[in-house]
Amino acid sequence: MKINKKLVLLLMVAFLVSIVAGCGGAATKTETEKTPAPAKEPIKIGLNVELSGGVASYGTNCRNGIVMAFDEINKAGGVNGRKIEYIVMDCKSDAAEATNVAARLVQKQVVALIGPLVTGSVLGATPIATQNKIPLVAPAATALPATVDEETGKTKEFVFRTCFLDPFQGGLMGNYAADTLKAKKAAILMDTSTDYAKGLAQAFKESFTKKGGTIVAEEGFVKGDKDFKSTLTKIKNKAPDVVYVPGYYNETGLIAKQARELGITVPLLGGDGWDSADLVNIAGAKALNHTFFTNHYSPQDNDPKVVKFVQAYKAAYKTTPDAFAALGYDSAYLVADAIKRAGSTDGVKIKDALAATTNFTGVTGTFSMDQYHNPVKSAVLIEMVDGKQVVRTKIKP
Amino acid sequence: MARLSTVNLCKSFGGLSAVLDFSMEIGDGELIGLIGPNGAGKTTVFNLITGVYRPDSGSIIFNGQNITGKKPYYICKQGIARTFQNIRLFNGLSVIDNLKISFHKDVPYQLVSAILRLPSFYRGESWIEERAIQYLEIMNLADKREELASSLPYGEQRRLEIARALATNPSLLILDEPAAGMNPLETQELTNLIRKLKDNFNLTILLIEHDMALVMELCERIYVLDYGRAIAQGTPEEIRNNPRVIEAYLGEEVG
Amino acid sequence: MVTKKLNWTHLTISTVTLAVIFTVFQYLIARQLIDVYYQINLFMLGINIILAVSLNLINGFTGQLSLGHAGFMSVGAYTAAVMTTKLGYSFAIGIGAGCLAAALMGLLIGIPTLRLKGDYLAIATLGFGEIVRVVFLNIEYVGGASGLIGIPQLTTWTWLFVSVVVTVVVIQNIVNSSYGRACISVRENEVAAELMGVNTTKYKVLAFTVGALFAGLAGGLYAHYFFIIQPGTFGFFRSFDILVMVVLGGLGSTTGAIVAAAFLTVLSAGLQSFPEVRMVLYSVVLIITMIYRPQGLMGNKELSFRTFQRIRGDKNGPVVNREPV
Amino acid sequence: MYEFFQQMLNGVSLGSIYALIALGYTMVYGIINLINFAHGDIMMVGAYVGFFSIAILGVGVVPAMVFAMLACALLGVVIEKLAYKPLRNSTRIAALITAIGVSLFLEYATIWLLTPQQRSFPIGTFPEKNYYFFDQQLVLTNKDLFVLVAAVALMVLLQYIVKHTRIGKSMRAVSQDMEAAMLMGINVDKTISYTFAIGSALAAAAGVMVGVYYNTIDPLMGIIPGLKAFVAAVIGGIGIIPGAMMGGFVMGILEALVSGYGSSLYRDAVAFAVLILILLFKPTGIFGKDTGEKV
Repeated sequence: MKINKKLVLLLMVAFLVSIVAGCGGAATKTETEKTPAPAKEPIKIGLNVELSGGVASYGTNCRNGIVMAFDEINKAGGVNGRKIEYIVMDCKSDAAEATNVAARLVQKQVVALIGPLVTGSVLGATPIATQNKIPLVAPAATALPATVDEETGKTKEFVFRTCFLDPFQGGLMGNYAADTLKAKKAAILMDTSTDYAKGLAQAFKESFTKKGGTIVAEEGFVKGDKDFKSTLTKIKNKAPDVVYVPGYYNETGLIAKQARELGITVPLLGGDGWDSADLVNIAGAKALNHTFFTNHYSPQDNDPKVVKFVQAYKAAYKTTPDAFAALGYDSAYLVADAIKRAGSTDGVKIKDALAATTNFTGVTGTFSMDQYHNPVKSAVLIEMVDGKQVVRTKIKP
Repeated sequence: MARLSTVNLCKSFGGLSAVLDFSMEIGDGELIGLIGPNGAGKTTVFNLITGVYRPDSGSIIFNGQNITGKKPYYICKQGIARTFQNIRLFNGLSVIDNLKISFHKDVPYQLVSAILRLPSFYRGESWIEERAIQYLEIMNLADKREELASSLPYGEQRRLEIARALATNPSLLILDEPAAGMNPLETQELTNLIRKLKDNFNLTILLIEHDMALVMELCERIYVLDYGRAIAQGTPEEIRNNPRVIEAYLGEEVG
Repeated sequence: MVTKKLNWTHLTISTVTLAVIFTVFQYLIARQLIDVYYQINLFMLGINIILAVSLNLINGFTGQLSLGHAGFMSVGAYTAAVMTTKLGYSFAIGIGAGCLAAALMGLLIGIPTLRLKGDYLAIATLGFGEIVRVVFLNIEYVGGASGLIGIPQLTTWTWLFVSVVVTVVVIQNIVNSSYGRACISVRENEVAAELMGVNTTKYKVLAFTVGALFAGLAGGLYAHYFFIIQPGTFGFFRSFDILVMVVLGGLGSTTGAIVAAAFLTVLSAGLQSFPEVRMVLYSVVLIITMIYRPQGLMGNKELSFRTFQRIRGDKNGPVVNREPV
Repeated sequence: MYEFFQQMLNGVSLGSIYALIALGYTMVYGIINLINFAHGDIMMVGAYVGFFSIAILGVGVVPAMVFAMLACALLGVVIEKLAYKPLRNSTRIAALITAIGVSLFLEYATIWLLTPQQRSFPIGTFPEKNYYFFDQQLVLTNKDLFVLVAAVALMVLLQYIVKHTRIGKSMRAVSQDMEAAMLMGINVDKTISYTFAIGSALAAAAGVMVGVYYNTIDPLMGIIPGLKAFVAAVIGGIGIIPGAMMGGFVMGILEALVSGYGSSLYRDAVAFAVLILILLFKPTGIFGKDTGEKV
């Protein structure tokens, strides 16, 4: 078979033209109309949570809290006469996976997204939420850029959170170290693999030095590290009055244990990442004496709402709820509340309702949303005493 | 002029001398045999000449150029080609592709022409293919060109290895036990083939062989190695009657 | 076997087929007939094909086991993203810089480490991948561990499609040339290759550099599709994912690599909610493949026009390589 | 000055852990020339067996270690029979890929069955004691001593087995030349099984010790120590038993010094950089001898 060479060239040119034309085509996106669901159909809410990977225990506990809240809401008759159907998916503690999961949940026509928990993954899922005009509530993303674009300073329209921010709790601890613990010299040992810990360290440093303290050492570790003795030896030789250890319990527990072994007896301080039943298992109760951390709530709180939540959670899951369970629980109620106030399942209307939240009462405190979609709420300061959490102070912003 | 000369070559492995003070001179167009008992260091000499091993001391001069310690591919480009004691074909490739690799050192087009499929690529490929087929025809393998090298019978694999070496266009061909595993008939054919190649391609040939009949019939001169040292050299007649050679081969009996 | 002349018939058929595939998806995407989730998987598929085909040049054709492909990918991803996000260059320049940076890295790593053989090389490349990851982890300029965020989504279907086609064509054209045969000869028998005049180090470095270049391309496209890149995304597990594609598809078969990349991308998406199961399945597939079919599903065969001719019983079609047993 | 000595102590105790894992690694490699990538994961399985023995059966550390060693010896033999034996005559790359497959299989099967959650040994599993010297400037724990003594003891035991027992002689014969060993009437399969059994038992012992030492275990705990131990084995000259020990100490001390005087964040990168440098300039390791390739 003979083929005309000119014809082939023509075809190739046509192909190239179609590519160029395609470039133009991609820009013209058409809005797809969503047909409103009949009233009796359940409202779908997507849970994009870390059930495996590095922070699996946060995701799991948070999911438990969310699921418990939605079950309670459904038992009480649902929202606007409709039941809530939650779809749970695992984002494997990975930002790209979080994007993928968010897209999949959107495909399943959820009206709101809860999760992911950690800031990095929230950043991954944000574009999907924004593009599809579906609000995303991040229960535990405490780093600044989760809701605010750092470069432009603009609030991200569809992203909200239910936790306080890193500067708040880090600053709180800095003040506490200087004022109450009377520390002059502090060392910082932070998990450099998370924005969260870095943000905390920064805020701590600022408030502590403002009070006249000095930072004598700034060291880092990476998630998954097990041996901290060399770094701790280095810190010990700087003779600090306190050591601030922002990070997550898997590592901070080991750090507390190894620090005490090396003879570092000064107070160790941390953030909400310390909150886990495993912390005591890893470090041992003795090593944790003389340690303090900031948190969203404490199960020891005698506020009736907290007591009721803790009881219900214990009945359902046989363990004491940690802060992530509490934040998940609050996030679920917040979303339900916003849908009720919006009177609609339209993403934009829910978003507006979320932004207008005032005096919402949850187990982690009563709060209103500020213009940056951050809740204005209080924190608790907990001291570990023989393996038990004891609330030292409750601090309003 | 000497085609190849080695001067006081030494190579040891972990304190064990494999080749010691080995000197050899091969004239243009000669057909030389290298014999010796097992483990005498014959293959090591080949590996030194072709650059697989770097000698501990001594030098190798080829066509007046010092090639001591040069890389094998460089030495190949200078005109030395070899076969292996245990056949080393590119088993997963077809017979013709085995040969085409030998032409790569003279590849007549750039990588860019290959990627863009420029006319020079097609010209170059046809040149390579024609040449490859020529060599296959000489070695009587042309009808097997698309078969996998590993699927050929043993004798043909040996021939293919020789073809592949020839295709690099050498002036010195080194054959490491070419008759190993062949029956007397095949050996006879091989003897004739080696003669024919030597004449047709104007080759100098150096070979290791255990088949004494072949060596004595074919070689003009013979070097004998024992424990890494050259113990004798000369015409087949001289070697046959050399008492040291007989001792080396038969042990203490004669001595 | 290489065709001696440009075959216009085959070229026409290929061009038309590609144009049709391109246009269909372009239409579907532009009209939003396939939703975001499927689009993500489509893009992941394209990126995986680039990765698998380029790793196949190193592992499959040249026979050098590299466990650091994700490292090259991350170099490309970070370079491209920094160019567009931080320095304000255009996407094309960013992608180009990413490719070059990755290729340069391949060259730099390749020259010393390729002296190593077999498993030592594998371990060295694994070490390289980890070093790259740790370095990115500690550079604040690119966001440290939390990654580089706010990368614009510039990877369009056109970019992806053209990149995939270019990758496959370039690598196929290299493989089916004297240069490719030199690479294959290294795999088949390094000593013999060297003695037949092939500068084996040069071809190992060539394979590494070209493979790294396309890994960098995949990285650049990845960064500009998923908005965010983190050092953790390019760890050993991603290198492993790519390796599974190559091994399953056939070490030394581009078609095999493409098919396996497609199959595993779809499988991975299907097993979204069961990540452990996916990894268990992958590892079992890998072990079983190695035991029962170490040459992979396709072996070193390619699916091509010739195969179709043979299936049709075309008498003029030459005999295709029989499989090694 | 005390800081330096403390760092050396830290390095030695970390190094003993690497040495423990590296012993098994190097032995398997020395005998069948296979990088058993799964070695670190067998260690992890050992740690889990030890954990369950202690947490559920309530036994002490030593019996837990025995259980773990027995279980992992069996596991090692099974892995060898199922995954490695069929590949004994294929390419090294195929064997290496399979080993990677086995490694991931163990990791993710464990995650699947036991969740990815970190677990901690019950407090008091190991009666801990700290010894302080020079006005608390230098600290040594009994855990450090335990690990160090265990590593040395196991090394001596292993050296004895390889050098002076019948099975050890078979192992050495197999490592020299598998075919010749077979012709001399050595049961190669049995020898390799024993090699895997011993190597895996060592890994299990290391796993329990790592678990007790750090008090926490998780399904992915074997990856990094496994790789580091491999580096240690390479530094010491792979296949050489005392070399693995020394390599472990070198790695441990190096890491302690990098963390103590540089930045702990580059610890892993430095370990791998050392690996690459060693491979490039002295691929046979510090104690290894050069052997040429046979052509």
